[in-house]
Amino acid sequence: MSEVKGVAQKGRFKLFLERRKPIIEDWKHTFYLWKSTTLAMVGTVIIFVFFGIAIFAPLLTSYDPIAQDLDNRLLPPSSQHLFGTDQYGRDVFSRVIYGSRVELWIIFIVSIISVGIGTLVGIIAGYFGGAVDEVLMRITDMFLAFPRLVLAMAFTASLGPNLTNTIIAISFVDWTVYARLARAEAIKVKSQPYIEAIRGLGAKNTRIMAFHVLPMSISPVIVQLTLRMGTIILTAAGLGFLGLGAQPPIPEWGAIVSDGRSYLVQQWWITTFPGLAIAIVVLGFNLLGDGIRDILDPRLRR
Amino acid sequence: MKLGTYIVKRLFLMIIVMFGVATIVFFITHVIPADPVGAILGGNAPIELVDQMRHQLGLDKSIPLQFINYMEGIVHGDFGVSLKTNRSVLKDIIDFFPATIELAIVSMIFATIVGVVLGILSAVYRNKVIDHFSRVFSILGVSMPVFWLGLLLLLLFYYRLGWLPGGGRNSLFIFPPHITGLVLLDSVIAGDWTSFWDGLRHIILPAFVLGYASAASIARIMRASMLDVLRQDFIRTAKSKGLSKRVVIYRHAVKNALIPVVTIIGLSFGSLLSGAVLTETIFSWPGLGRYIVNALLVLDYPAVTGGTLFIAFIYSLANLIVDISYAVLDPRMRV
Amino acid sequence: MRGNLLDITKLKVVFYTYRGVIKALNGVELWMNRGERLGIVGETGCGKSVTALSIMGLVEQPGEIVEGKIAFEDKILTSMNGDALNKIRGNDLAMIFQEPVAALNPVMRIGFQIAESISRNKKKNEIKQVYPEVRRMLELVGLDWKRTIDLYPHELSGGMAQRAMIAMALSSKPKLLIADEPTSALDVTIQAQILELLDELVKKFGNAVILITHDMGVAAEFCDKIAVMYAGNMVEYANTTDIFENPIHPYTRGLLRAVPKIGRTDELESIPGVVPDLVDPPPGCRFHPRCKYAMDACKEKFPSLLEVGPEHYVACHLYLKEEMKNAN
Amino acid sequence: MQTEVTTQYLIHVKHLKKYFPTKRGLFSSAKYVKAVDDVSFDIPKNSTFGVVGESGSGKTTLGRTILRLIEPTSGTIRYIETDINSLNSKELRIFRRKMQIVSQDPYNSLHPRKLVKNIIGEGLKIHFQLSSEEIYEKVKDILEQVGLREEHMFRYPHEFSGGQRQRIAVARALVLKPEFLVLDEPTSALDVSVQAVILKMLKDLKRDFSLTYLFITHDLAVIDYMADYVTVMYLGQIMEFGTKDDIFLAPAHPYTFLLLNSIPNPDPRIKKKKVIPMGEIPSPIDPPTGCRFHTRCPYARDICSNVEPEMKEVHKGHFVKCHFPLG
Repeated sequence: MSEVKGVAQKGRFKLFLERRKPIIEDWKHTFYLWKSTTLAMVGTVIIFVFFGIAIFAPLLTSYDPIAQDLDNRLLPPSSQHLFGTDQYGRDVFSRVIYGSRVELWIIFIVSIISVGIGTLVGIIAGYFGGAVDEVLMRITDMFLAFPRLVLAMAFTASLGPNLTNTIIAISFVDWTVYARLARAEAIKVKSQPYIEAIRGLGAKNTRIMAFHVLPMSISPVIVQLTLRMGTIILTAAGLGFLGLGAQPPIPEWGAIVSDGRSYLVQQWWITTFPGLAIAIVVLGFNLLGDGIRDILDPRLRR
Repeated sequence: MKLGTYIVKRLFLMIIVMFGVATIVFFITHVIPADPVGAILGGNAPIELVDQMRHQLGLDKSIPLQFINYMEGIVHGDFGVSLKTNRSVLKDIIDFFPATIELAIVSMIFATIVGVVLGILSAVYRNKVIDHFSRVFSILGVSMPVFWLGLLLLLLFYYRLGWLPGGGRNSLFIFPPHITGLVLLDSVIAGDWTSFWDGLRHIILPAFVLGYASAASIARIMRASMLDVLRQDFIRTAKSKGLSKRVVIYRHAVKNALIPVVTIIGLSFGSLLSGAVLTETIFSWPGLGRYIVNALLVLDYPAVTGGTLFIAFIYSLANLIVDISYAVLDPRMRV
Repeated sequence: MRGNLLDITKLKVVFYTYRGVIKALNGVELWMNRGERLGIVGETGCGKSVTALSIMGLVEQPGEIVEGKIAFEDKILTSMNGDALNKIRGNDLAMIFQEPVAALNPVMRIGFQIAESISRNKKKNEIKQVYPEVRRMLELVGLDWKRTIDLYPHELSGGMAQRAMIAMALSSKPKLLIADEPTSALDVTIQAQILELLDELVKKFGNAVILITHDMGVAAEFCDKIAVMYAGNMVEYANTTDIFENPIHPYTRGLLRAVPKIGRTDELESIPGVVPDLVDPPPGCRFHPRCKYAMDACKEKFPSLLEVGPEHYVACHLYLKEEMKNAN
Repeated sequence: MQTEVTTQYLIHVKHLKKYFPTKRGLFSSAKYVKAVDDVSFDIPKNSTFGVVGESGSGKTTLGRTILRLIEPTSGTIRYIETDINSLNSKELRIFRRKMQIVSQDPYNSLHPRKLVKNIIGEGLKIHFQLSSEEIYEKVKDILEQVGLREEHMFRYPHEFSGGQRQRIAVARALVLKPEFLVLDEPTSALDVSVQAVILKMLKDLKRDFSLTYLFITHDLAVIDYMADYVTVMYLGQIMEFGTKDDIFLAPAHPYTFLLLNSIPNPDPRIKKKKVIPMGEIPSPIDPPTGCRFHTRCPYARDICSNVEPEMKEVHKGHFVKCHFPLG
């Protein structure tokens, strides 16, 4: 009895796969495009390594990134201390490794907040148009009238420089990008015949926005997000470098670079390695973002 | 005529936006901080001193009243007195601003020329050596943290090689003529070539560091835009007329390809001003960026307010100019 | 040479895409005489435009002419380099396109663009010297030069822009004018005006014309001869009246039966199946999967071009066989 | 016993206007594109009502306004007894089931990221409480009706040819069992051999589902093949209305006559001397005074440029808006 059922199940599964073949093909095709875009692959590898380092940080180093060891100040790179030690005798390698957790956390929260707010504002503005659009876009313009870092700086300084406020400040500055993008997309999508067709079927505005406009508008937002993840790190590090971001002894990469500034000439390693870490990770995100954009490009796809 | 209307309309919009900008700055400097005076004076300051300071900053009034005073001040160009320098903030800005604008302009020129040229070459010689070089140049440019690049170049060219000066706008015993406040321009006007040469040596590193990211993004957009234009129908028409490749590219393609790039140049100006904050800090460049950072670090609110507002104003002005040149470049925009 | 102006033999063009190699032209044969009007008809993707671009030497990456020869008078276009081709393009050869507004440079004034096709690679101030000629051309195509010479393309309607394109193309007195769907983007009344204008000017200048169109009506009215293309091959070539009254190739017949016509009382007939994917085209005659007369031979070999009547050529095994029968 | 046959009407359109505001300058007052300018007609049940016109004639706007996909500026649209204009948004959504649209561009009218199954099933989900099995069955049935197969349900639009996509669009409309279908240039993006199949299919479906069509096109030959009644539009107004034979055999408006004359005839034996309308279509922002066609009309007289002609009946059921009708 159960055997028969098992066979039936299997048949059903096969049928399931059979019917979804085009979807699977589609994914395969995406995978193929991704594989053939070398730079995107390099980017992906960098980002995976970055994630891996952040997750497995404690396994990668035996030094505490915060504990001071004044006996071992300013040691050059060696097998003991791969990236040397800083003015408090802290292992720079360990600080860079743990720093990845800080950066990842910043990226993660900033992305959620800014993409969330930005997409919502953008899609509402674009879909409804008219006065709603006018008001929302003028507000966006006001935020865009500031050079980003300057606005973020003023924010963190005002809220009090620490990690949480850095995140709030960057999100506060960053959402405008997605708002503009999502709006432009929503306007484009809204006027497409297929949206009209859905409206003609009798669908509600909320349904159209959530199930049809949003999914179509989101892919450029995702590409932009990937490209901007690099910028998020750069902004966070910039704030950290100026002393307006994460505060010591948190091992934020920008702050570490700043720590090493006074020792630049003799103890180059303190600044060089965390800076290099920033550059590599940002590069990874940029390569990945470029790759995703190419892959999603309909000209390539069709 | 139509262009005139367009400019008037954009100016009008800019005024609205500036009002919003001022509101945001007010919010940041007057509403968010729970206890600015406490932050400035520390927790143990005597109560009279705290009160005196609250009064001096106008914090003893209600928020709406503060807002009205604040807006009145802005309209009259009065940002108050800096707590740190004890001078009028506006005077400070006028002193510090030329250094920033000089740095920004030089970087912008560098970034535009390098970006546009690389972008065109990259698109025309697609997948050739120059294209690969330009793409690597671009991707590195947008990935490298400005402050880190600055420090490394300083280490190399100043400390190790000694080819270029380490910071500031002039050497110790060189006194450039003061006309507009822009060292290079003033030296040229006064014909003081020693001072010009000195100023140039000082500005090379900071301008390169500041302009690199912009050059990179301009090159990227220019390349993409060129490739896009070269695919258009009218390029095919130009070729079918028997025009040579050079004429097709430089007369027909480049001007069209520049149109979207103009926007990027405008946006770059914003990231340039952002970057200036970091670059000025690294190269001890006596500009507005460094002024704001120092003010922020000691919570000198009048200075922060004035500096931030001023930067936002300059940025908006730059964007206005970009939008107008956009309309001049693209006849389709003038409808 | 089969025609004293143009002779295309075995032209093969491919496009390299990520999906694979698109075999756009599969050995096209085509020829024409001086002063003739040749219509190339066929549906989307049959290779009409690629043929035109090949003649103009405008097939570019990712496309490539892999085989065949294009002879234009005594010159072999396919073996010429860029500079030599540039001398012929815009001089003996000119082309107008489907989307006239998009085919004009959006940031240049109309007058300048026409002047440029007269004086070409000269400097800007030298180009301005040919403006009297530009004015004459604008008048000739029915535009008021005072009003149009300084306009930008977006300020023109489609019909006006196409007139400007015609002025531009004819200003160099080309021996051959290629018009690629010149009226498809226009309204019928404007189409009629443009076709009349072309007719008049071509009569006046004596240019040969290749008119590419998907509209059988347009071809019938304008052309002396018609070449029918399908999936990268020329399948039938004859005088216009012969094509319409005595179509031989099954595809030509199917096409004519599918065209709605005013006053037509019979049902429309359609050709079953779809146009093949040119990345993986069917072997032999590319039409065989849709042809109700398909035989084994059709699946193996592409039929060679056969003269079935005076100046009536067809590429079809059906007639090859009959020819053989007759010979026996 | 023979009862008198009276024509039953499905749609009544009265004095319908749709003006679109154009972008306004800072100091200039608002201008309007008069896309549809005072149009009235009734569509008989189970007929194919053809609307023909060149670009800028307002034919597409008309189709959308009747379905209230665009809000009309003024005028009434009745569906039998229901005044479509006075429905609130919820009522309208429910009512939409009865009237559907198939639009011109088969490449953009289907959501590119959705499977065919979901594209067609969407309307069912909105209007009916059905299990996924029921939806599956209904979608399968309708696909077969338009000549596609069950296996096509699990594909994306981009895997189909233009003709097949148009079938999907028709299926999406028909799955809701509507009575009225607006067909907006359904074949103008297709090749002729494909067009023939789609037109035939539409004819068959009309019979099988007893539908009423509003068929919009710029192609007179297509309208001749499809329509029972023909409306000729020019610059937002109806120039002439009548049965197919009225329009094609005895056109009364100069515009109709010239339009018919402009069509290239796929028959090389007929080399007629053509009369072509002069000039270009004026802007619908500032339509000409008097008769809108007078600027291009070879028969225009003084009165035409000043006085707007009334719609008059030249013979039963054949209306023309011209001071000097032909024939």
